[in-house]
Amino acid sequence: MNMTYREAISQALRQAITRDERIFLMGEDIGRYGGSYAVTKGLLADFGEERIMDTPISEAGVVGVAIGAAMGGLRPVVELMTINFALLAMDQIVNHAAKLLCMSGGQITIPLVVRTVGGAGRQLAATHSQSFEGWFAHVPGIKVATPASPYDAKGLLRAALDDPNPVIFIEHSLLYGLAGDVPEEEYSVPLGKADVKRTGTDVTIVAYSRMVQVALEAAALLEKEGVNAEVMDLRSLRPWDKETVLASVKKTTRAVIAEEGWRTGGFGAEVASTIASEGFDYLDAPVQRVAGVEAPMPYNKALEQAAIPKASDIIAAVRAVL
Amino acid sequence: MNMTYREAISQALRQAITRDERIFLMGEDIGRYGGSYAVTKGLLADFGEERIMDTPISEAGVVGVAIGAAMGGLRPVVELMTINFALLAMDQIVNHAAKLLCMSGGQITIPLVVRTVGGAGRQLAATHSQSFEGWFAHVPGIKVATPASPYDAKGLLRAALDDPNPVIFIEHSLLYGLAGDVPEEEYSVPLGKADVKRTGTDVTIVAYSRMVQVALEAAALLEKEGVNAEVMDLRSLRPWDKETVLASVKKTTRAVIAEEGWRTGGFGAEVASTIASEGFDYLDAPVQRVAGVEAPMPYNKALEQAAIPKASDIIAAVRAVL
Amino acid sequence: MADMALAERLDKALLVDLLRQMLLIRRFEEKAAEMYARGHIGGFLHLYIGEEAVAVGAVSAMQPQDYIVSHYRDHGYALARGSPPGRVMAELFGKATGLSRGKGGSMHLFDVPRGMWGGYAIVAGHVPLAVGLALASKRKGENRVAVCFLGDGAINQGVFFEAMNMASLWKLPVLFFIENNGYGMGTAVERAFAGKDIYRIGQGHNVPGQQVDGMQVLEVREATATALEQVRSGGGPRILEALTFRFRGHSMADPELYRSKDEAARWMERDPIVTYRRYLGEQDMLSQEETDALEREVGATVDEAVRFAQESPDPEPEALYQNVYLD
Amino acid sequence: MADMALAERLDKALLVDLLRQMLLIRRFEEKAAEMYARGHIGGFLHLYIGEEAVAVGAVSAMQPQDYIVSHYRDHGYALARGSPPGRVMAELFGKATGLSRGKGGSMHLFDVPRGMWGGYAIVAGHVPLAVGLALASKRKGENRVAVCFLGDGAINQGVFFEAMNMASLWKLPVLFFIENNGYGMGTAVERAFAGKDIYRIGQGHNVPGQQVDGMQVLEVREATATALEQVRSGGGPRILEALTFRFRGHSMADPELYRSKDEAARWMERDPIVTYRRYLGEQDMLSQEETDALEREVGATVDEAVRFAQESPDPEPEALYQNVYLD
Ligand SMILES: Cc1ncc(C[n+]2csc(CCOP(=O)(O)OP(=O)(O)O)c2C)c(N)n1
Ligand SMILES: Cc1ncc(C[n+]2csc(CCOP(=O)(O)OP(=O)(O)O)c2C)c(N)n1
Ligand SMILES: [Mg+2]
Ligand SMILES: [Mg+2]
Repeated sequence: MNMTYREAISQALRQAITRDERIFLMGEDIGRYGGSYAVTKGLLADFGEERIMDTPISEAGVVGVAIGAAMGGLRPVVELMTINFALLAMDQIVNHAAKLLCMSGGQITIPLVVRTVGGAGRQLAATHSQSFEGWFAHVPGIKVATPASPYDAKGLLRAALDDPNPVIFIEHSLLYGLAGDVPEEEYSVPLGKADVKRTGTDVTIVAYSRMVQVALEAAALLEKEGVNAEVMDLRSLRPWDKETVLASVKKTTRAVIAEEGWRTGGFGAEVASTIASEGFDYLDAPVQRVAGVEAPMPYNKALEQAAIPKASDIIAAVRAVL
Repeated sequence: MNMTYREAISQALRQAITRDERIFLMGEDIGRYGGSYAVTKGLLADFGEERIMDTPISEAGVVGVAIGAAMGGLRPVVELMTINFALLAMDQIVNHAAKLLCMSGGQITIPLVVRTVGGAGRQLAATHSQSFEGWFAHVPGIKVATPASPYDAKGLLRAALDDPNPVIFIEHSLLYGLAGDVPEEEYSVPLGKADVKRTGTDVTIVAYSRMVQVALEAAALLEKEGVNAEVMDLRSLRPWDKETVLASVKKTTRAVIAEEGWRTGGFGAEVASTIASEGFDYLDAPVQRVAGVEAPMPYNKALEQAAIPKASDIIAAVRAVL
Repeated sequence: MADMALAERLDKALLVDLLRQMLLIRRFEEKAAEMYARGHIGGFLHLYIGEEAVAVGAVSAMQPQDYIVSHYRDHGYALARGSPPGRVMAELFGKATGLSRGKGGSMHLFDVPRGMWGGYAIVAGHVPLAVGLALASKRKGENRVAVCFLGDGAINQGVFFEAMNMASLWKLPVLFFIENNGYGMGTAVERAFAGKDIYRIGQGHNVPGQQVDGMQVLEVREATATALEQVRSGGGPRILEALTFRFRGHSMADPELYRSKDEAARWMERDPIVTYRRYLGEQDMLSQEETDALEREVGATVDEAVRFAQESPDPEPEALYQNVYLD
Repeated sequence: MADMALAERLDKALLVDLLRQMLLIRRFEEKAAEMYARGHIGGFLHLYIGEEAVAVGAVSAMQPQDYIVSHYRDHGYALARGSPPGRVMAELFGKATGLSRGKGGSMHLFDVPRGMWGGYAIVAGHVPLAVGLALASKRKGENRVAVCFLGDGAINQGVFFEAMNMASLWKLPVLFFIENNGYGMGTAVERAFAGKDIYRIGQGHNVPGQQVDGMQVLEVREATATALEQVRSGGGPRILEALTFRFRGHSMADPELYRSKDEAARWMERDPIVTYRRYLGEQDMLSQEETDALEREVGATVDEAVRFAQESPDPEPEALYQNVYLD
């Protein structure tokens, strides 16, 4: 079936709630309001307030309550309205969700999914346009999914819901309208397996989330110049699929990493450094990183567009490695 | 004068409070209790409650109040008891301190110093042994200092206090007892200038905070094997001194990065990736990264020691690049 | 309207000016909505329509040196504080001449010289900032009160309590002005807040509170003046809760499925502008001609604001790198 | 002691057992302090000495299925809940046989099979966890109450209010048990909390509260039982504040500059163990011989706990990589 990224996630949630009575959703305005990105629209009417819980505006508390509910045998799916507000819940995610299994010597398990939305491009300005997925990927004890397509969004969400560990599931607001083929039935896309979105021989472009689309756009343009780019979607950042990336670089001998967030200390550094070290003997050129401009995101549209990586930035980086 | 890292910071604070009446300290138990690491001991008696403010246990609120006080023309120095609790103040630091200058079009300035303590090694277990300096270094709008010696601690703190931007000043609990020569008078060590702690020709070891000491230890041992290592202390992570690092790698052609925190997405990835790309033509071997084991820190002493990088880990990495 | 006594103590010029300000906010926002629909304004646009008596009443009771620290629904405060409508509109357009130089947009209006210390888009995140400003004021002996405007939804954020506790502990000059418009996005107050009365939420922390009808500008003004006096005299922080209603959706994207047309209609009968204008008329303070003139004046101001915004330049491309750090 | 009426309703075995538990905690911790000084225990060690009546009274009123979620000063809860002293001591030693397999240490005692759902070292961070457990209990119809122990200092963390609000909003079976020992580290309650009464801090959120003398085990037990009954019957959360005092420093490193010897001495006169033992003697419930036997029994238990801890193995080196993720 053809459906959007938004519909794919919504369907995954619907099927999960139907299938497993432990599963329930919590979040700000996911019920009556219908979800601020309309992902949960209609679910309250179908499943009721016990399964679709509107919460107060209390990010730390809500994530903490969800962790407790998971400890108690339920399977909460929290929606944090945007990743920017996840900063308020950082302590709960890092100090509790990620650690209790270990710190309790294996007695506590936290089967929790935190859905949230990252990225810029809607003129929401500095506090509402950020990308913190790299931070979550830094933390042992949690997993991080970053779907870039409707198919992956549905399948990765199922994998997250089946995972006995806490998973941070990071959607991108500019992808909600993206349509693609999605099976009606449930299926799982494993965390930790990259997807080669486009095969190529001249350069490997590694991306995730919305930058996959931008990389594909760049690759299409590069093709016209006779450059044959391989585009790789990491799909999840923790675990991340080093092997597939390295295999691709072995073939192409050149790599470009594209991410939307700030450059310094972005997840791209991890990928680039890994390629540069473990693929040292493959590389014919230094790895290039494409990332967002290091400034608080401006409201003004032109400035915002200038701050976000575009296909032309990726193309320039590819040219630099050729 | 010979004094400890703790005394150097304490003296810097004392001199600053004496010199500038806008400067005051806020934090949990910095006054009557004397500071949980005794850095602020004695200050309350000498400067009174207006300048040395004990606060409730409210990290987010305290940092937010300090930001507001800075907006209003004071110069607050907040002590966050440990960097682990900084997670609770992440929203205030990232969404306010780092952004208001820009978001207000230059109308708001936040001359704020947040002192905190990172690192492991005291058997404080998973929630009290973390290293988040790389996260702060990711955020445009703030600066990040990571002093590794008494001299630098005092001088970097003065630089932070003179800086019109918010500075996160990250101490290390295992360095407080480290002694060294420190001038009695005030002086400034600029943010963004690395320090070559030891010159060498065979390999560049890049470190910061406590890992500088560990790297020096490794370098001393390597010398006995005839390996001549250059040890570089970054001193600050934002800005960080790429130029000095690259110049060293140009000379040595080999690089090892040592950091205490978790490997994936650590600041070491930024440094390694930069060396590998911008120093591509200098390198005779892949850059090696030494970092903490990716697990919540165990309480058990032997396990904890196994999780923290040691001189032997750095030596092994150096051997791998030679 | 029961506030004749209030009105009698004010002169006509002021009484009419309050109406003018409310009208300005209303027309300004109606125009902003139009500009949004036409694509001149991006991002989130949170309209204040229906709540004008709150900003106008409260701000009119403040002294020039006082601080406004507000949430993102902030056009009303800036306009009431005297920010040039052209520069406010220019900010909404993202122009270089905007209040925040086009960097902030609707949710982040800063006009520091006029005491507008910002709109903030992290719910309740600005509350400790206001407390910090109050701390600076007290420490410097400045006699400046920080007035922190926040929504009903914001009181469910922990940092509100943390900040209020410190303000009370240290007896700081801050007024927590809670604009209770019945909903935080689509969530009704009683579905988000377990307490009965918002204005009493400070009792546990020794912060007295009071409630005022947020649809009556003179009552808001009077209650704010009283609260500010108490706060200014060193008694520590207070809470003022204004009961109001936003006539429009939460933001431009809101389908408003969560509340009934009836409820909205009941509140709209109490439109703060309509009732106040009628009242001024009844008091022989404002003739039909004067009303018409006011409308024309405000209309011209708004048109001029749009023209200014439209004709203003975008920020230079280098602006992206400006004000990230101060040298 | 005014709780004769309370005592009369309990049988002697139970009354003596309460004393035994308090004694066990006291002797256990005295020994732990010794082991810390000798370097067998690392990290932070927060002693509970002086506060034993709280844990013992409260836990004795709980039902087996109920949850304990506590702060880091947690030895008392674990021991009162029946965790084997040897495994508690082994955890302090960081041994593989420890309650949390040596991964948690003193601040993180987990004994899930016995309803000890953890000690947590982020001040107030555990409060929403308790609320979440209560949510699970209610949803699953389990009749389990979550008892969340927290300190006076913890109520200044915003997340406490966020969690309490949700608990009240959704009428969840959770008891917020606030152990007010007068200080959060070196900060006296009145220097950190602007309110007058901690037990009333829930009023604004519709959470009733009560205060109890935390130095009297039977009163704590009775007050807890009553509160638990109310919570269990579906009335929503409640607060119980116990007034107590820690006889030792905040942790082993505390120079205790912030409080007077006098203050400590006054509280020590009310030592919960001494007064309760005297009371049992006066009631002819406990002879000197029985007391001595109890001391010997407890002493032997503690010695055995130390022996067990000492002889237990460290975790295998591979343990570092275990339980990071569940497969
Ligand atoms: C920390 C945080 N969480 C969530 C949001 C999304 N959000 C924006 S406005 C809003 C509702 C706020 O309601 P209220 O405080 O009542 O103000 P009102 O919009 O009614 O004026 C929410 C949930 C946000 N901006 N910040
Ligand atoms: C979020 C956080 N901030 C600070 C600390 C450091 N700290 C540990 S215990 C403590 C005092 C807590 O006092 P209280 O809640 O009264 O408990 P008590 O120690 O008196 O039992 C503080 C500040 C912490 N562990 N977590
Ligand atoms: Mg509202
Ligand atoms: Mg206490």
